[in-house]
Amino acid sequence: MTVQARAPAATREMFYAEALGDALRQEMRRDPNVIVFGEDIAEHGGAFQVTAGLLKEFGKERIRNTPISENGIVGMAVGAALTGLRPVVELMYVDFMGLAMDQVVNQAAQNRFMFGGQARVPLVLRTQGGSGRGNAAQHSKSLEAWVAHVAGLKVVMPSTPADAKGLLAAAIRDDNPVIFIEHKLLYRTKGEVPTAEHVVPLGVADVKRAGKDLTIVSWSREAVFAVEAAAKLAEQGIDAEVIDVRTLVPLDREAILRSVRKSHRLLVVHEAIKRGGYGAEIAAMVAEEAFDDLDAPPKRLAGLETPIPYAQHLEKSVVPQVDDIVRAAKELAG
Amino acid sequence: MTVQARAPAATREMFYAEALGDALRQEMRRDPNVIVFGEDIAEHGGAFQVTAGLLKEFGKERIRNTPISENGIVGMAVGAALTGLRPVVELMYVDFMGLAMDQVVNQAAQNRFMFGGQARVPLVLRTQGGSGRGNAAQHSKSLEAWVAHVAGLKVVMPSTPADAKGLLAAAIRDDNPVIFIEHKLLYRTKGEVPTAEHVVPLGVADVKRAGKDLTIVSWSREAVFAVEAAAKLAEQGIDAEVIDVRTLVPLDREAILRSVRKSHRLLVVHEAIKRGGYGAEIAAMVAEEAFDDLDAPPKRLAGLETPIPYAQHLEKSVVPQVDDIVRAAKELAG
Amino acid sequence: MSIDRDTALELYRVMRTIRVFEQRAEQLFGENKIWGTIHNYSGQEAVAAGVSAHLRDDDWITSTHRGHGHCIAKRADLGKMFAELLGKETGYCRGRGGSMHIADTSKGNLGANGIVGGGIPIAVGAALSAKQAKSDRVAVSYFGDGGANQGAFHEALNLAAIWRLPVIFVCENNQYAETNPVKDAFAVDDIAVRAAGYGMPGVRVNGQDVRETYRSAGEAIARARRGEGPTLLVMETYRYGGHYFGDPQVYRTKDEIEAWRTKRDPLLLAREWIVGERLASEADLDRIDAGVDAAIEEGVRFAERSALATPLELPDEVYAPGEASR
Amino acid sequence: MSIDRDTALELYRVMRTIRVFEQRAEQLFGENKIWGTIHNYSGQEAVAAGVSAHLRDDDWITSTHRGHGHCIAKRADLGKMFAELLGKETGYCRGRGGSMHIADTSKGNLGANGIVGGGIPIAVGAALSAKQAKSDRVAVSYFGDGGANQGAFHEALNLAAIWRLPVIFVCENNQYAETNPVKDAFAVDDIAVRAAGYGMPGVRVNGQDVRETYRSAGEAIARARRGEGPTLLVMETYRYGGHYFGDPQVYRTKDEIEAWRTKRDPLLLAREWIVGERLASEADLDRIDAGVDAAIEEGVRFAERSALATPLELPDEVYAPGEASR
Ligand SMILES: Cc1ncc(C[n+]2csc(CCOP(=O)(O)OP(=O)(O)O)c2C)c(N)n1
Ligand SMILES: Cc1ncc(C[n+]2csc(CCOP(=O)(O)OP(=O)(O)O)c2C)c(N)n1
Ligand SMILES: [Mg+2]
Ligand SMILES: [Mg+2]
Repeated sequence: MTVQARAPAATREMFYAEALGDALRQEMRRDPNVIVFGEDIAEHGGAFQVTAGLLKEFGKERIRNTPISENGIVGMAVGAALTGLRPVVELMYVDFMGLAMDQVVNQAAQNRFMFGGQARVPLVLRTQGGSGRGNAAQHSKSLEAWVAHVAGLKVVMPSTPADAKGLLAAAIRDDNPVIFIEHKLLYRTKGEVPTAEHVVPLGVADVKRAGKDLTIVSWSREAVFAVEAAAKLAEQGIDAEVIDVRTLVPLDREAILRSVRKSHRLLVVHEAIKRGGYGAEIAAMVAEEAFDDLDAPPKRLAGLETPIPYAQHLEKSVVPQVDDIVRAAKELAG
Repeated sequence: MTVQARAPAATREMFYAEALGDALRQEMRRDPNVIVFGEDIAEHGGAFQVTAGLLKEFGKERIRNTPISENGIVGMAVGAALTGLRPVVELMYVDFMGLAMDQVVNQAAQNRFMFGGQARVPLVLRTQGGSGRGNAAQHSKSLEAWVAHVAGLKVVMPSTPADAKGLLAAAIRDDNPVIFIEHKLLYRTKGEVPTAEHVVPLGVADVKRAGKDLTIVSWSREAVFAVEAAAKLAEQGIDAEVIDVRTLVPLDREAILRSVRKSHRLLVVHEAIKRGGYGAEIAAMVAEEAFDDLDAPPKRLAGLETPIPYAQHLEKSVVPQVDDIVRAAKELAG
Repeated sequence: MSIDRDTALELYRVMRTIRVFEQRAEQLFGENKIWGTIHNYSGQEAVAAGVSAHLRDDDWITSTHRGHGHCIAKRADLGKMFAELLGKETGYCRGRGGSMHIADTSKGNLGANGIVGGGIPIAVGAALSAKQAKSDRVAVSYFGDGGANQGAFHEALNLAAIWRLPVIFVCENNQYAETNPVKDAFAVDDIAVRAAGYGMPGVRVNGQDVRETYRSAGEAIARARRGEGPTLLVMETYRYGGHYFGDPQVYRTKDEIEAWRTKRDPLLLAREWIVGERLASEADLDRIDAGVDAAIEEGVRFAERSALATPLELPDEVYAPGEASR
Repeated sequence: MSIDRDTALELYRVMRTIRVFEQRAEQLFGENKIWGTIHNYSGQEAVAAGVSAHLRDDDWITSTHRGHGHCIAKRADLGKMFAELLGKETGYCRGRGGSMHIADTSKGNLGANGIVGGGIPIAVGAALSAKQAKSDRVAVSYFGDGGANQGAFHEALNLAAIWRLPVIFVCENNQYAETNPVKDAFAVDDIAVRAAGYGMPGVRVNGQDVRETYRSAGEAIARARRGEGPTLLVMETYRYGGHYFGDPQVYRTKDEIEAWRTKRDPLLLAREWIVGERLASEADLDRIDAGVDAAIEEGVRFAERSALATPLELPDEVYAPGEASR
């Protein structure tokens, strides 16, 4: 197993969606107990083509199309996980989480604890969120804060194809329920991905760019934006460090604190609405743990407190864009 | 309408549960469109006896027992609210929210916005949460952070009988979906409650005790604990200001900031697990808005990151008790 | 139930309007004027037309992601619909909602819905309103075969049955849920048999013949108005287009689509019937077609000329301000 | 299906064990030794006993908030059960779970469940495991009449039916969901009719006669083992106690309770049958009773002598540490 390959192994340019499929293929070959189910994932390959080709290789016993029954599907996955399988379920949109939340929270997350350690629930719930495709308020939300607030769940949100592959592999190997949230606008982004076995451990942040003037902490698509913003900031003489936390639970607190102790300024950026978003957790944690290192108030830049509107220009206006990050960073560090 | 009656009106000592029933009675008399439904609420008067006696006064058309169908019930309430009724639904435990979350979040919270203003959803979802009764992990959670993170919802968590009455009345009169979360261990607490019409506006915090050494912000049962802790702290020479926010959304930010600007220290206390709890929102907000006023890191004291255990001594060990607050306050202000 | 000329022509006009609306919307989508996703109702027109013909403006419907047809049949303004798709301020939702959330509360349309099954309990709630007010209003909930496997279906039908609420559940079985054929999603052939589990009538209906949809809906709605409770109607129908624009449709054959299009098209069947029974001539129907085309074009023009949606005003767009208006 | 002497006596012993366990638990509750809530299974013993008689240790069950009987019938250790109720370290869940979460994975008991309906899809998942492994293991899901109105019921039964999974859905219709009588929660008299909506057999069973529960479960389980798919069994039964300790029971009459207790008690009926068919004598049964009493008391002693649950070790009790153990 390559953990964060140092001497870079052979890579190939892949789409994020493809890299996810690669992880599924890798893990399904490795372990016959891994099974995949969800809506439209078999012949069709999933709404975002992540499972394309898997049916052919693994057959219809292991790649199963389900009816539209989110609560039932997730509950079935819990039962399967409790009895020896390692199900990977696709929930087409994270917005549908409200339908499956009971099984996720009352069963999957709690079984191990409630049963006094008698159970493990190795279950991955793959889903995708975020705005930017004109899908409006019921297909564009960012709900990671819900699941990050649940004891017993891990929460993963990759921003690059390589991380998509490596983190999904780690999630599948993990013996706990993992909520794995992809981003609809990242599926068609490209990057180099190790072609051999690739596993990125959960709980290790990625410092995308070193810098000394401020620390920008983010994840998922906003982490991509943050890197772009840092490049623009560099042109303007501001040297930002960008941290992609990659997993919200477990959170790599040390990586964040280390950076803030150096830069003395924190900007957390996410797409979910600000009120009660996971950015609050990070800002509060930093304020608590590194108060004396901060030279300025810890800032959050996040979605406005509104459902996502449909029209393109409105949709863009409610979640942080690259220029919004640049502006916020300049205010903070300028 | 008495808003926070100044010249105290006639009051009577009531249980918190009774005061809630009083609010329902008050509002049902005032407006024939208010209807109440939920599981076991009619003859039986509800699992916590809040609706006791209402069936007799208002009849079975307005006080309706439902089957165990949380998603259906809440969805029905959304439809009723969209078409002119003002439903008050009882969800027996907030832990069951995962079953109804879709209707709450995708429909109730968003209809107004998604329809471009064509709709109002005057719906109150009454539920109760918290630990302390040995009900274990599926009947003891504190989930306010989920709903507080949803644009379109208001979130209310009263700590006293008087507030229970006044805030519930305000919630019923509000034209938005309100999640009204009671606490199972407060139902049998007593307090003076105005007997006449009583409405406490949403979004106004209650300063339970003025103090200058630190600000303790809390809600629900922990607000009661905070008041007790403040008394103990006073004996030890520490003068704590205690703020009960009462409504998490809208949040009375000004009350909190005003207090912190005076005390220079913040302790947020809640029962929900710390990670991603609403305490993070408050701590982050204060760190952001009142950074220069803080003489110490903003602190959070909250539930441990675990499902609630069953055994009594374990149950107590995972959520802040009065002495835990005292200890944390002393560390912060001492 | 014999259908008079006016009704027949109106049914035809509505179906035709839906068909042309969808064609035009798809064209606009192809021109990148429509953002996001649209779900085409073509092939299923007889359902919405036949049902809504019995509905008054004060009756309610809840609709689905495939909601344009339901909306049109409930007498929506075409201009406001197009404007919504184009993200214009004059749209039904001021560009906030888009195709999946078009609502027209003035006509009792409680909205398209992006959550499969999400509208079913909402319709039950509307029916509860009708009952509480002791009115004879009814609510119709449209949903697909896929929606019938959601827990919401089960809970909602049971609630409606035990309280005898005036609601009609219209399941449009168009044979697929996205890519999933009904034979893979059900172990029963006839979805209508589920009604018996709730103690309500269930009727399987040929959803391509507007006479059948009209008649079965008429009975169910009359029953509901009389206070006799809910009905489940399962309309067997077909969608011609892919689930979404660009769907490769690996799950069905061209032949299958062609067979439905040529042998069971609701518009062709209606034409045959109307002309065959001499309710009107081909020329009369052509005139209707022309009128429809003109109305559609007027709608498109209205939408195209309208201004873009204005910036959001928060928090008032999200939270209704002030206290209850009453 | 004729029942031999050994089986008959074992059925009786299991029922008697459940009955006495509940009486003893209620006593401990009255003495404030049990914290929280317990839900008494008395009256329903023939269901769990009759079903589990056909289950092997490698078959699975999912249970409910009213789970003690299911647990005992699945051959749980009585000492560990009492210890759990008393919040002891030796309890099945080390005092973390309590009555509503007792699980015994070593015997295939996937847990009591505090969420009404929550266990139904979990059993379907276990059945999927059995099928994937090409084994003949089966899963049984117990749930109440109330549970049958949850969306989870609908989704789970449909999933099991379309994939022909080896799962038996055992609905214990004890006439009430907390305070709500079935007549107010269903518009059908026989819950078993719902099975037809999923294309599976549905059987209404006299849940008070252990011969009936045993026979019907035997058929359904054999069918599942043969790969012929799921069955819904609706066991008509009755709970003697309040829904919770201290329930004022405004929703039913004393007469009703007495009628069930005296005329349809599963233990009395079993005694009549066993003695009547000369499978054993009254004295034999009394000896069984004595053995049960002794086993119960031993269980209580074990629990009372055990140490209190130890403090939580976080995060390992919540999160399984390390990578997959395989
Ligand atoms: C709760 C939920 N699950 C999944 C989806 C994704 N989805 C959108 S339409 C659709 C198929 C719906 O099938 P059906 O109910 O038969 O309606 P049809 O599209 O055939 O009209 C699916 C799975 C969704 N929108 N909502
Ligand atoms: C999802 C959910 N809703 C409500 C409850 C509260 N509750 C506990 S038991 C019960 C009644 C269950 O009735 P039934 O399924 O018939 O089982 P019984 O208690 O009769 O055995 C209710 C409503 C719950 N535990 N879970
Ligand atoms: Mg369909
Ligand atoms: Mg029951």
